[in-house]
Amino acid sequence: MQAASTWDWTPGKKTILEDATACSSEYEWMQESVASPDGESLAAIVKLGDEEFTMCVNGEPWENVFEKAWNPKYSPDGRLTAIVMTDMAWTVAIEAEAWEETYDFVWNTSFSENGEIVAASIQSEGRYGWNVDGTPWDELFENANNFVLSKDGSATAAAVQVKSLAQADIAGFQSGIFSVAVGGVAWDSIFMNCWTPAFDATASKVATAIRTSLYDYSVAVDGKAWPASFACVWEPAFNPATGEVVAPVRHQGAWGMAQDGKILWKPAFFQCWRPAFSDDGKILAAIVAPEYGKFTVAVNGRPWEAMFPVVTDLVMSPDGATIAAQSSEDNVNFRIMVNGKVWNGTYDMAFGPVVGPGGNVACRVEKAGKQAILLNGKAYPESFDQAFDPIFSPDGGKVLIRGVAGGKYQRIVAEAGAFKG
Amino acid sequence: MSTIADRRIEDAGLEAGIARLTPEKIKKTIEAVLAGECGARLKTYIETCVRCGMCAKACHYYMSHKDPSYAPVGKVKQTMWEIINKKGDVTPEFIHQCAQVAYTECNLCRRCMHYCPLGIDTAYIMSVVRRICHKLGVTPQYIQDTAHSHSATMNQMWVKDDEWIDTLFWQEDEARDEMPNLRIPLDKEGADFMYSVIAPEPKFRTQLIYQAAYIFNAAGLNWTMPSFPGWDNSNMAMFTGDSEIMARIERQHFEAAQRLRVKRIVMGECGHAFRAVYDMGNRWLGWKWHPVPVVHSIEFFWELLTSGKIKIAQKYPGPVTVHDPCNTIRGRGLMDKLREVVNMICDGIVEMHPNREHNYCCCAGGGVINCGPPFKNVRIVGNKIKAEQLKATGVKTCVAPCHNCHGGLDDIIHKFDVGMELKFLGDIIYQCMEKPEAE
Amino acid sequence: MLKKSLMLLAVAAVSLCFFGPAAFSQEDMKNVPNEVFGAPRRPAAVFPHDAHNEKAQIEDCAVCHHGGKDGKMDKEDMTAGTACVECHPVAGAPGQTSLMRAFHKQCVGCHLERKAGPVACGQCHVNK
Amino acid sequence: MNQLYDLAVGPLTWLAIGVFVIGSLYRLAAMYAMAKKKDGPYLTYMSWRFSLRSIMHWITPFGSLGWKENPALTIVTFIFHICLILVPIFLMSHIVLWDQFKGISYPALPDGAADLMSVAVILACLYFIWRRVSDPTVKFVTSCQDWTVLILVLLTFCTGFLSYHQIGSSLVMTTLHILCGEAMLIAIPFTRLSHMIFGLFTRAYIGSEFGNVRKARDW
Repeated sequence: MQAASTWDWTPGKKTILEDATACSSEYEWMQESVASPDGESLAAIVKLGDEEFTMCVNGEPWENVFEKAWNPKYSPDGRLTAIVMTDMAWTVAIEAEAWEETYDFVWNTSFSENGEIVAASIQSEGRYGWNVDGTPWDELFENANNFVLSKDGSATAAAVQVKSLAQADIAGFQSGIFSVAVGGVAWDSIFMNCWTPAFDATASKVATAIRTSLYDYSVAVDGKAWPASFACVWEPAFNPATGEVVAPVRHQGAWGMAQDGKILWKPAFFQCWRPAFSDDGKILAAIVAPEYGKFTVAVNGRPWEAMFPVVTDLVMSPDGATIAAQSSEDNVNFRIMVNGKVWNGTYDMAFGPVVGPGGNVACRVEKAGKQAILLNGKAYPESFDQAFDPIFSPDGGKVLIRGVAGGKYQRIVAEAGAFKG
Repeated sequence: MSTIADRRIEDAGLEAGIARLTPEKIKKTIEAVLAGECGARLKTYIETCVRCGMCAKACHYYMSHKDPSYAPVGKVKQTMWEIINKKGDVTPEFIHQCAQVAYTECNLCRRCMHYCPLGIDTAYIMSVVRRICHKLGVTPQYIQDTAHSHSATMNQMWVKDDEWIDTLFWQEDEARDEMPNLRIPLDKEGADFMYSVIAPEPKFRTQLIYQAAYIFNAAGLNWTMPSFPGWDNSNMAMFTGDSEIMARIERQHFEAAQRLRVKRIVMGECGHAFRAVYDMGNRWLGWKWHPVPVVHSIEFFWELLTSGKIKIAQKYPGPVTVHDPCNTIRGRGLMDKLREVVNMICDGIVEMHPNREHNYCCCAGGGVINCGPPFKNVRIVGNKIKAEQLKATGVKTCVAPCHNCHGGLDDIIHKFDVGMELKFLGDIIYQCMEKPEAE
Repeated sequence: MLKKSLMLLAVAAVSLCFFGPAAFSQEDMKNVPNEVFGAPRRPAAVFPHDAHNEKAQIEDCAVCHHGGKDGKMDKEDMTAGTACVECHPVAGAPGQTSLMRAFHKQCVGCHLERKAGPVACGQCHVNK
Repeated sequence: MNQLYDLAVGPLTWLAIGVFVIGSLYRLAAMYAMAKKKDGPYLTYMSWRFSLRSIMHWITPFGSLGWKENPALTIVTFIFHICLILVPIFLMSHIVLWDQFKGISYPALPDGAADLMSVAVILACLYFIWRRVSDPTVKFVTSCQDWTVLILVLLTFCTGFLSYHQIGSSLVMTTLHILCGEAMLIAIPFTRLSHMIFGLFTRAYIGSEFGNVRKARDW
């Protein structure tokens, strides 16, 4: 989430809504609420009547009403979107304005990092593709999934089915029917499977995990497969500095990391996935399991000492100096790990650490049904029935806390010193 | 006495598969699987089996045919022993036989483990045979197609991303006629549980989604379903021997739950899906236990009924019998809870014998029913013993909390004129519960 | 080996002159006496004393009727006339060889060594 | 013959025991190493409680479904294995040899009992042979090795029985008996008889999987 300096960063608490469930129109029900990035608004889908759905923002419903609405999301620049249906046709509504183009189905609303570009997956007459800011791909496909939007929003890609397949035609499938389409144009090369395409830093190249036969896995970059194949691969990632591509690979029963088809981290792990780079490409981290049932984070191939049954939500600061993740045991006893050190508290749930400028780490956690915000291991004294993920101020010195407590929706700007718990 | 060679069945997948094989490829592949993926378990199982034949009576195929080549040990003899004795020097035709035995004549139900004094896991040995067949590209056409679907769409039935969501909206609409404020909450972060189903539910058995949604709404539960891939908990790749795709599906399923920050995963009434999620996928992925607790519908309904969140208005009439699905009974020990649930919702149980962990398999599981029409007759005739078991109860209703079991039992009920109706727990609960809107 | 045997023979020959009479006093012996075992579980071992010794060319009593001290056998010490059980109690104790073991070692041991004479159980403990 | 007896009762005995003990230990160690290397994840589910629970049920006659459904085989199997293990260890003639050669002595089975038990083993072997010939399921899976080990046990006990009863040449019969017994010992680590070494572990593993993971009985 990109915080803007224009937001109100005056430390202190502001009650935005005395009643978070209030709406000036009478409604049958209100659904789960979403908070705007700047914390000034709280929105939720409300059902006003038969086939009458809309968004209610800070107690005021949109003027437009739709037959259906779902997937409310704020863009990073604070625009409220929802996927809506009118006359059986679907589209995306942004701040109450629906795109003119409608489709047989729309889902997967996505945003560029700065929020300026809004894109969504569409299906029109059984053909699939991306729609960016209301404009669909020129060519749609028989099927498309694994949709991905570049960080800057300038490019879209998806795994697409480029050949038709008769029912139960296993030979046809094995000869390859999938490819990757970038901006609606499919690669010439066809594979059995394409998964998890990813853009490079300049949004000009795409790498994807592929399966070329029932047992041969590899990575294709701009349609060209690595010469080497592996027993299995997971999601590839581009080195933002050099453009090299890495992907976790399985070789002789163990997982390691390959770069451009050659082994980078010796396959010695029970698991290795979610590779992440620092901006300078010098630090590569991934979630790994050095032993069976014991997970941690490996940085440039070296695992942290602290190991837990489950590790998820790996995040890294752009400079690579701060790497955080969360761990759990049987989906409880959640802990936050930062650079290999484990914070003291354990929680019933953690919602993924957030790394801020300057290497501070914040996280929303839940204990006994109450949610709280942690900064560098210490909790903000107030807890919420429902909170939203913390957002750092541009200088990293303050944390924006958003949450509903006692029915009130509050917006709190907290300085580091305020986290005492 | 016959052997597998005497009952060869033509299948497009198997024929095309063996047509591609050469002796060199077979030997190389077998050696790679045995050396690379098998260890002390397979070695001790093969070596210490004393060939006593006690396991014969465990297998419904054997009990139905009384033919030694259907006994668990007979199946091992016709496949794995031969493979090991000949060090992989076997013919393509032999691989066809291996595939037919392992995919279509063994349900991996594990009943034979209650018969082997040495604790030899025949289901595991058959899984290794399947793994070899998969690695050789010799798999029955229809189950391979579902494995392809899994790989391409992360669900078993080629359901596209939007079709899933659309189906949920449709069922939500349908159910709102009955319960106007009913919701199927999509992507609700932090819900108490994520409900996952198998792809045949949105494809063919949408009423099950309807019923589940109705029950959860009536009970006032905090639940969700993912709008993105990971919603399907079934896993046919596990049964073709494609461990890599098996694991990819399970990763997607667990990560869906993790992404939604739910406390638990509640699974619909499916057995093999439960096995994949509870016992298999997590291991291949390196998680010793499942990263998010996994609860089968049997147990979940038990919780709802015992906590009073749902109440039964009137019990389902007439005594019923209970079928124990292998993957939730032998695989998870839910036999007591299953009976408690059935007793709470039905007018008593007439037990089949044997029952509980010792119950005969439905003969559909383990991917056998998914191998499709070519093998259907063998599968049905091979479970005469189950039909007799059903008949002997004398009741008109059988509760079977598993999709595959429904498929398998339905077939034998028709073939052998058992005259019995099959019910999911959800069917009966939905039918018999106190309905808030009805008042 | 040969040297040792010659030595033994020489010793035996000399001894015979002194102790000969005592040795011949067991001419009626057909079995190893086993009464001392109380309720023996096998028939008494067949042992025609004189015929055996003649066949085996044993002339020195001490070859079998040895003496000993502190658990060490002494082949110089002739003990004919002393009941075996006096030194080899039925129930062996630390430092003492039990009677049964003494008999078995004495007989079978020698037979094995000389590669002659009965060695298997049933060859001596012949059922009636 | 004396020399053969000498060989059998001396060096060959030590060889047999050595091969049996060292061979068994080696096979156990090698199997464990292999399990750790290749079945590592599965070892982590092992549990003493569920291992013992499973073993207890299966060493109890009729304590499991398999035993219950095969009553004749169960009775014969239990008698066979109990006698097969007890007789060689507690037979007086064997203890006497331990006593004679090593000064090791411990209480022996009464002769009558031991004799009866040996007869039981022989009859059990005959039953097994009959089963292998007449039961189509068993016949279908029986191979040369099954016959070899079965005949080996039968011969050992037959010659033992004959020696005890002094039928035939005592020396010949006893020598044969010892040689058969030694062959059996040597065979244990390298044939199906290795179920004696591994059986408890395979049982314990599946008991652990069922008890620890699947929360269900495995008997």
